Amino acid sequence: MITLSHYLILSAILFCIGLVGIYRRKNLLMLLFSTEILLNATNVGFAAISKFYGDLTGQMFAFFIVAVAASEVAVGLGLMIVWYKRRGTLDIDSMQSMHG
Amino acid sequence: MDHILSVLVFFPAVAALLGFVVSKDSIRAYGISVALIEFLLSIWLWMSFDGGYPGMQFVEMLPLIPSFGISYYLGVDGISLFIVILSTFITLIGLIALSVKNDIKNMIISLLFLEMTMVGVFVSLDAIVFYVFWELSLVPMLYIIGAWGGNLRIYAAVKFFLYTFAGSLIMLVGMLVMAYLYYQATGVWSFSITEWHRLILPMNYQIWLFVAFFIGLAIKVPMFPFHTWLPYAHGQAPTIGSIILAAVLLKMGTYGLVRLPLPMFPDASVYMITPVAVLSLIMIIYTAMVAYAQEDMKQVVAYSSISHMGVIVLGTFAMNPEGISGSVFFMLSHGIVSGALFMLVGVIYDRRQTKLMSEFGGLAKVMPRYATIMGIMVMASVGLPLTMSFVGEFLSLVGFYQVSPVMTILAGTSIILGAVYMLSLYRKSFFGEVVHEKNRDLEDLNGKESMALWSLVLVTVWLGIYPKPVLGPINNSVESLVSFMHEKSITDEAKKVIKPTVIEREAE
Amino acid sequence: MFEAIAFYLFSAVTISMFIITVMSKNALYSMSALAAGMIMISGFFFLLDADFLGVVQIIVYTGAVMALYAFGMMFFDATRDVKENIRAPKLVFLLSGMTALLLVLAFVAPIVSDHIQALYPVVDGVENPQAVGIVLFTKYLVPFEVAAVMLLVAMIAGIILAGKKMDESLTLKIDGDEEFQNKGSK
Amino acid sequence: MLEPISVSLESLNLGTLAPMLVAIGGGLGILIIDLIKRDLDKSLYVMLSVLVLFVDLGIVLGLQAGERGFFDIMLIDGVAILSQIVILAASMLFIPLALTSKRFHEFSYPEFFALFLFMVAGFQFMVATDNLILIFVGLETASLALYTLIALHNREKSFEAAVKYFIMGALAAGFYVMGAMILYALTGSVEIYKIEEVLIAGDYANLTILFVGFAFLIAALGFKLSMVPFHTWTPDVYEGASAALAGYMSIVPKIAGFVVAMRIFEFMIHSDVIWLRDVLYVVIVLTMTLPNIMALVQRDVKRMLAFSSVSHAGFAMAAIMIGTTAANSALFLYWTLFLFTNLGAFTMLWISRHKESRWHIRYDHPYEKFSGMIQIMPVGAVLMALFMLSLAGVPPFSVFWGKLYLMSEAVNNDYIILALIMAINSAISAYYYLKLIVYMFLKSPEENDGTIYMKNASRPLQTIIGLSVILTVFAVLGVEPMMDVITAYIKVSGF
Amino acid sequence: MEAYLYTALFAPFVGSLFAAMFSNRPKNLVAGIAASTLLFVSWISSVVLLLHVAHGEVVHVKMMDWIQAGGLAIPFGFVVDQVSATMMFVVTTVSTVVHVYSIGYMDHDKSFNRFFAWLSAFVFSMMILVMSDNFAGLFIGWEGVGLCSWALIGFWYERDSASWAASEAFIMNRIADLGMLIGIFLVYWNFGSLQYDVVFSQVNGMESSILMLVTAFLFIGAMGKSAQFPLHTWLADAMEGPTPVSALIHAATMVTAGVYLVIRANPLYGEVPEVSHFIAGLGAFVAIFAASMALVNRDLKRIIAYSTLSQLGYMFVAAGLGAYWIALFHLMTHAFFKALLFLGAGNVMHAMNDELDIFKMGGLAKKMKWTMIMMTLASLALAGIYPFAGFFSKDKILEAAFATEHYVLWTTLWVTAGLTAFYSFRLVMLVFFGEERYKIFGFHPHEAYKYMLWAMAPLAVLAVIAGFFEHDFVHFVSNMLPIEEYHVSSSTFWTLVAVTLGIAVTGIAVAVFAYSRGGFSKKLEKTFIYKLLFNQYYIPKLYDDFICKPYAEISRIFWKDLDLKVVDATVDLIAGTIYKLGMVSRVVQSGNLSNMLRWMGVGLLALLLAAILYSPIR
Repeated sequence: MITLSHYLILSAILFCIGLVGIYRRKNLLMLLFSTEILLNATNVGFAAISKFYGDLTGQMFAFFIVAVAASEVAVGLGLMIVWYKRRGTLDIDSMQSMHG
Repeated sequence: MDHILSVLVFFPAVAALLGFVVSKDSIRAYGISVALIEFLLSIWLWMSFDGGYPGMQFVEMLPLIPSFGISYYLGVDGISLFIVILSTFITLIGLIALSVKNDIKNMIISLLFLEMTMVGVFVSLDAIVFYVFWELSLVPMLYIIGAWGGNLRIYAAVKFFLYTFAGSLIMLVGMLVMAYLYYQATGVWSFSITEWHRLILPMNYQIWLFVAFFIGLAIKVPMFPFHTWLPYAHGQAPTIGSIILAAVLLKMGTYGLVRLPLPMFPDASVYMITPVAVLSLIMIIYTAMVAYAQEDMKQVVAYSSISHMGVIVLGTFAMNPEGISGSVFFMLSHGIVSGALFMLVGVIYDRRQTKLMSEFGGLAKVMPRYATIMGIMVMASVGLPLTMSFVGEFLSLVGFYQVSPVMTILAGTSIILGAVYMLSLYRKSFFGEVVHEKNRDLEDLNGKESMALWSLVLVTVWLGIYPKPVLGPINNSVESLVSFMHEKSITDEAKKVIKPTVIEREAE
Repeated sequence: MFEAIAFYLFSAVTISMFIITVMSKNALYSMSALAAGMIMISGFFFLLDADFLGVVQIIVYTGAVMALYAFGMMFFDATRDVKENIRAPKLVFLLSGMTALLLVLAFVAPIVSDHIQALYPVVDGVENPQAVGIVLFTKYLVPFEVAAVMLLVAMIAGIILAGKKMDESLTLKIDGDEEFQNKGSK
Repeated sequence: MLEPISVSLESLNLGTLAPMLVAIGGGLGILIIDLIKRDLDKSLYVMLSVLVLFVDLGIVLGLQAGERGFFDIMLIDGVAILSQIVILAASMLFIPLALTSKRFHEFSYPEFFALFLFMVAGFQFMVATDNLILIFVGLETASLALYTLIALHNREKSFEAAVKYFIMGALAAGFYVMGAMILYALTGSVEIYKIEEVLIAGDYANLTILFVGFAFLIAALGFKLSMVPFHTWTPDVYEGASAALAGYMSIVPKIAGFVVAMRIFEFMIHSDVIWLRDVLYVVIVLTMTLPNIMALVQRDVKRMLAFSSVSHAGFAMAAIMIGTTAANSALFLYWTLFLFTNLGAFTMLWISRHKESRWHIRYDHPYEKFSGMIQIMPVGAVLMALFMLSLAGVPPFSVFWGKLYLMSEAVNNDYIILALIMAINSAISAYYYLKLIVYMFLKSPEENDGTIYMKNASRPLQTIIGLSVILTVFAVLGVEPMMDVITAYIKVSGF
Repeated sequence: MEAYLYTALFAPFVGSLFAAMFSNRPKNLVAGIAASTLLFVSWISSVVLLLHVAHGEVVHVKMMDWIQAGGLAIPFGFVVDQVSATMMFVVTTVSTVVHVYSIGYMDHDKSFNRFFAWLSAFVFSMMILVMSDNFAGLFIGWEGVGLCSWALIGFWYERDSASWAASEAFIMNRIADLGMLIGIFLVYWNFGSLQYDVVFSQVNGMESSILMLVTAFLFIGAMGKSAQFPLHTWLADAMEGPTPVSALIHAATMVTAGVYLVIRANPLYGEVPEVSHFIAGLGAFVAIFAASMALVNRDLKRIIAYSTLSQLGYMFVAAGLGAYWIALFHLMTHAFFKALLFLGAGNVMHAMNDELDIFKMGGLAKKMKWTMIMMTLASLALAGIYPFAGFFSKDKILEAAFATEHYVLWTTLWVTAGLTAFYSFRLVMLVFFGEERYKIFGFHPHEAYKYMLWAMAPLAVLAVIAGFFEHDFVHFVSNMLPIEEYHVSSSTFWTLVAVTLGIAVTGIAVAVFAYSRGGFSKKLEKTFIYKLLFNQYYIPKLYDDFICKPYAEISRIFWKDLDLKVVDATVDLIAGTIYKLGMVSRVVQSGNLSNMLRWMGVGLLALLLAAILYSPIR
């Protein structure tokens, strides 16, 4: 029997995969991918809770998360394009002019 | 007349603001006139002061933040009156003898601001207003030390600022706790010091609060382990800065002791007498010895200043009218005398650009008038009778003798050690043959210096011979303070130690 | 039973897809894996009776987001392998592994609560999109509109950031500087 | 079967939505004007924005506290009104900073102002609701706009700042939704009052999961409020952004964050679960201390101010941890007073902004730049010194009163150690503020032309500075009335 | 009478101020004359007062309040009773003489005016000291004379030794003054007042332990001013000052202030025999101790200084034995002949161009007949030869010692009497008689100005005749001081006189005999005792090595090592550590986005750990 806990654990695992990506990757695009994973991981959780509690709010939240994710992609890609135009790379090691 | 204190506080500030438009050539005259008017105002204050009434006079009260109990609350009693006059007087004298050449406009404007803060500290009766002026006084002083000082001036100035600032923040926490306890006891917020005085606290609260207040004040005094900013500040400050620092700013600390922790926490004060006295003793003896080792005239005076402040603190903690009156009076005399000494060192520094004693010798021959005044002031610093210092030192020690004879004897070594370093200073610089060629044709005191210095000498001697006009009002207020503390104290020990006057004075 | 099989199957695929996404050196692989993962997630949504959400997921991610990424990647020339200098990879796994462990630990315990009540209950016999629509356009109308604004913001942001005007910076151009202008005209 | 839904307009309580609608409408209006006629001057847009914000503010002031609207998703309580007032006032004070004498890239876009207004609307949504979804959406709207605004400054550092902020923001968003998900899982609701009810009814069962959820929320809000160790973006972003925007960022997003934090944390703090209080205590102490220490070694004034604003945020956060009505009032007072001073300080930096790297290859405002300023531009030096002293907490300037109230609240609620830590931190912080004063007053000038410090100083900017000087210096007169208003509002909202 | 009192008191002050006005100007004879005249006025007033109080009346005035704080009320009050009148008479007499003498002595000095300013100021201080009606007033004068003594010892401040001696004198006195101050504090807290009359009236009810402390501490003060062991070294060094100063301050007046204090406070000392005995013992010790150092010294003025010290010892013996009037009497006679001796020495120095080594003199009698006569007179008085003044007073002291059965004291004093006679005449012989050694060194001695000699004349007369006023004196002071009749049989009395006179005459004879034939053999100079005596028992060296140098060294260590390297360094270390922490914690701000994200991860993990591990429920 699949309980809520199963879904929550799945959600947690997916989330942590996203975290691995966030912590590990140096490419901006990859970081953006990882943030998508983070958001989607919670979406699963929300949908599951929604189902198990019979409440639609979770689906609403998931819906808005999808919207936010999409917006982030747009802005993120915009920023990346600007950066890429300037520097020709998306590696975050190239952006260390500010430190200390 | 009702607002004379406000006028006294804000007149210099307003004058300083207006000073921005005064032309550079006349700013000096402007500064002196302002300081003179301010001084005359303070004299007027004295004249209209009722010396027989021990409580607060010329009280002004204007709620600033009523819901939090903060109000613009001013007033003077015998204790603060004369320190106010000291501040205005020293500012005036300092301005007359001012020898700074560059950026004189900024200097005078900052001095006038400084005057506002000094007067403000001494007349404010609201803890927050007190704190405001207390902190504000750091700013112009920072500028004066930092902008016109010696090579290490920035280090010295920042050290001075941060040290005092850190201490006073701890005091601020103490104030907030005090206000809260007051609130708990009465249900009303108040930062009025006179209200706080009436609050009776349990012993453990008293001790912690005492410590909080004491740290803030002790750094300003400066008490022994916290004193190291002072030699730097003095060593680097321009003459005028040292004069005001020694004469007035340090007094904020000791004045604060009399005004805040003592009446607020009489039991804790009694409880803490021994540690405080030990610190004071260390301060007296140790700094006197350090003073003896100095090579720089100004440092000698600076350390001597610390040493004397030790006696003042000791007198404050005598917990009897003799000691406290004495220490308040000693504050005044120390203000005048150390101010004069710093001015004197400044005179020679202006001429030779050095303060090292080894650079001098035989100055008595070259600059006899200078040597005379220096001699008088050295002797005053040493605490010779018929100078102001003696009255203060004598009373402080008399007072503390009642608390602890042994410690008084140790503290009394200040009169010996003081003589040791002061005479050695005088001997090294003024006696002997003129060794350095440069010293051979030094100019003796000029008019403005003479005027400034002689007026200090005059005050020193006048109040040494006839201290009554000043000591009387001080004593009245102090006596009522001590009997108040006696009444208020809760422990038996405090009741025993705090001794209001018992001996009936002859009917006059 | 079907649910269990589906769950584990989808879980396995999703997890592996996402692992590929975060581990792959090739951006294209990553993107494809991400898209696959997204679709798998929509599978969960269907599994969880959130049909509308599932559809939205597919449309938005595989339709819009992936298209955007694809465009972006064309721009970035992402066919080459991504060269990354990954420092302290152990730390990465330690951090995420610990986080995962703690989260799993926390979630293993079933949530016990008697006080949970569905505010917007799933009504029997109402299709999911319909129910969602009702809630979305009553209770969540404001967030919905705000999301619209957000998308507008994102659109504007995307347009002006990627637009041509950003190529020449007024911020860096020194006004009134003759020399600079001369240089510019040459 | 579904019944038809009938909703009366009354029950929607549209007034609760009006302020945001004004801002959004204003933003759209600006976009439309731009469509109709290109190349209109930025001053038009600035003034339009100010007007829109003014109308917005007027509506906010007209709101009654304690209302809900739109299916109870909008929550107009005292805190919401109060924070909207701060947000709008700050926005109105900061947006005229676009009227520089020099031309900067971002102001050539009408979209800049539209985004600005959308961002304000986003913040307003964030504070005017207790629904985690709307908070999230509002937050993202504002954040996305803010990232763009930073990047629009259009130089490499700005992009870098924007990207860093963006990626970290995305991670924080992930934290936020995770936290929200856990709360939802625990309570079946995403409305804070409901969450509170359920938790209290269940007597805080499932404590560990609850804490995990709060851990995520603390992390997410910690990012927004720049709590250590989620603060690392702050200095870089402030450095990369224009001084005007940096100043804005030091105030507005944070007040919005504080309100959210207040809404989410307050019920836990008032409960007898001490975990949150302890964790926040540690975070707050770290946030006050660590950036303070790092600020000591900075070489750039703007970067120093960034660290200092992190530390100030720690101070303010303490109020939330203390959690009494008075403490929360103190937070608003503190932040308002901080606004006055920070406005002045950042504006001073802004008017002295040069396009070329005159003093330092990296920094716009290295300390050396201000060396000997008293000699060549005395008024500027004095004003800057005033702002620095105020930030350091020297009385009677504005921030002092905020600190006074905050420390007093700490003391009143038996957080004496916290009060002492605050005091010590104030003392430490004095060093770096003082450093600027030292440079300005005590060092000899490197330049001898005073006008270099006011290259950007157009009349409106000077007015702004004048205003902030007056507000900073005479703050004491305003404390009582402000406190009256704030306390009244806070009391109404029950915090 | 008040007018006389104020005249006596303030005339010197006016003189001082008058001279001080010219202090930075070239020599102005008027300054000297005016100061002398005013002193003369003061003298007349003193004499009038003396005669007035001889009738048993006491003049007591309160000029004004000085310090009033708490229970402490100190006025400027002055009292002229028999004791103070005697002192005033002595002080004004000697000072008038010295003033007039100084006009000649300081003739060529360019700081002539300054000299008179200080000298008159000294007299003023001394008058305050003796006339004050309370301990605080006494202390004013006490410190005032200290100050003037400092200024006058260091009068020739170009000379390093002079300025050093001045400082030494001042500091030594300050050490004693601390004791005095403590004594005053004790008096105040136990008697509630500092007025003599109030204090003395309460003596009976006091615990003896308190009285003991009071008297002991006051005596410490007296020890300093009167240069008693171990605070005696400054007196010999004080001879760096001009000779009139030595005559006035360091022989006749200031150094006797300690004796005066004990006499003045006799109601207190009378109650505590322990302290009194100590005083007597110390006095006797100092008498022989100082006399022994005088035996071998080669310095004209130092010899006289040691003899002063020795005589002060005598006075303290008398005072300690309760024979206060004898102490006062000896004080008076000693003032006359010792001042005379010093002034004579001044003449000699003048003649010898300030040469002080008596072995470079000799045979001066021919050139300086009158000086020789006066110095011989003074020496005879000092040696205690009948009928000179010293005989009467000194003999009384020995008698008192014997009568009170303090035989050890008596023996000591008796031996000292012999030593005194010896070194006095050793000096006279070496200076005025024998070989004219000065010629080798190229000196051209000459007699002093006439009026200087005339000025000395009154002292010479007094030195001769003062002793005959003994009975009048006893009668005079009987109101104030306890007069104890010593009951010794007349045979014993005469035996004592004979024995005393005998040893004095023997001493003189030995000196005259030995030095008329060229002195003792040089071998003696090699002996340990000679060296010990010549180096003043190594005490100055001891002080230097074990007090001055360590003090300077410790001071330096305190400053350089403790203050700078510990106290201040700690403060800086705290500041530095915080700053360094800042440097270290910059690592967090590496600027690398990946690191920043990881920091967020760390934060999250920490929070999660806190959530899972640290969840104390409620």
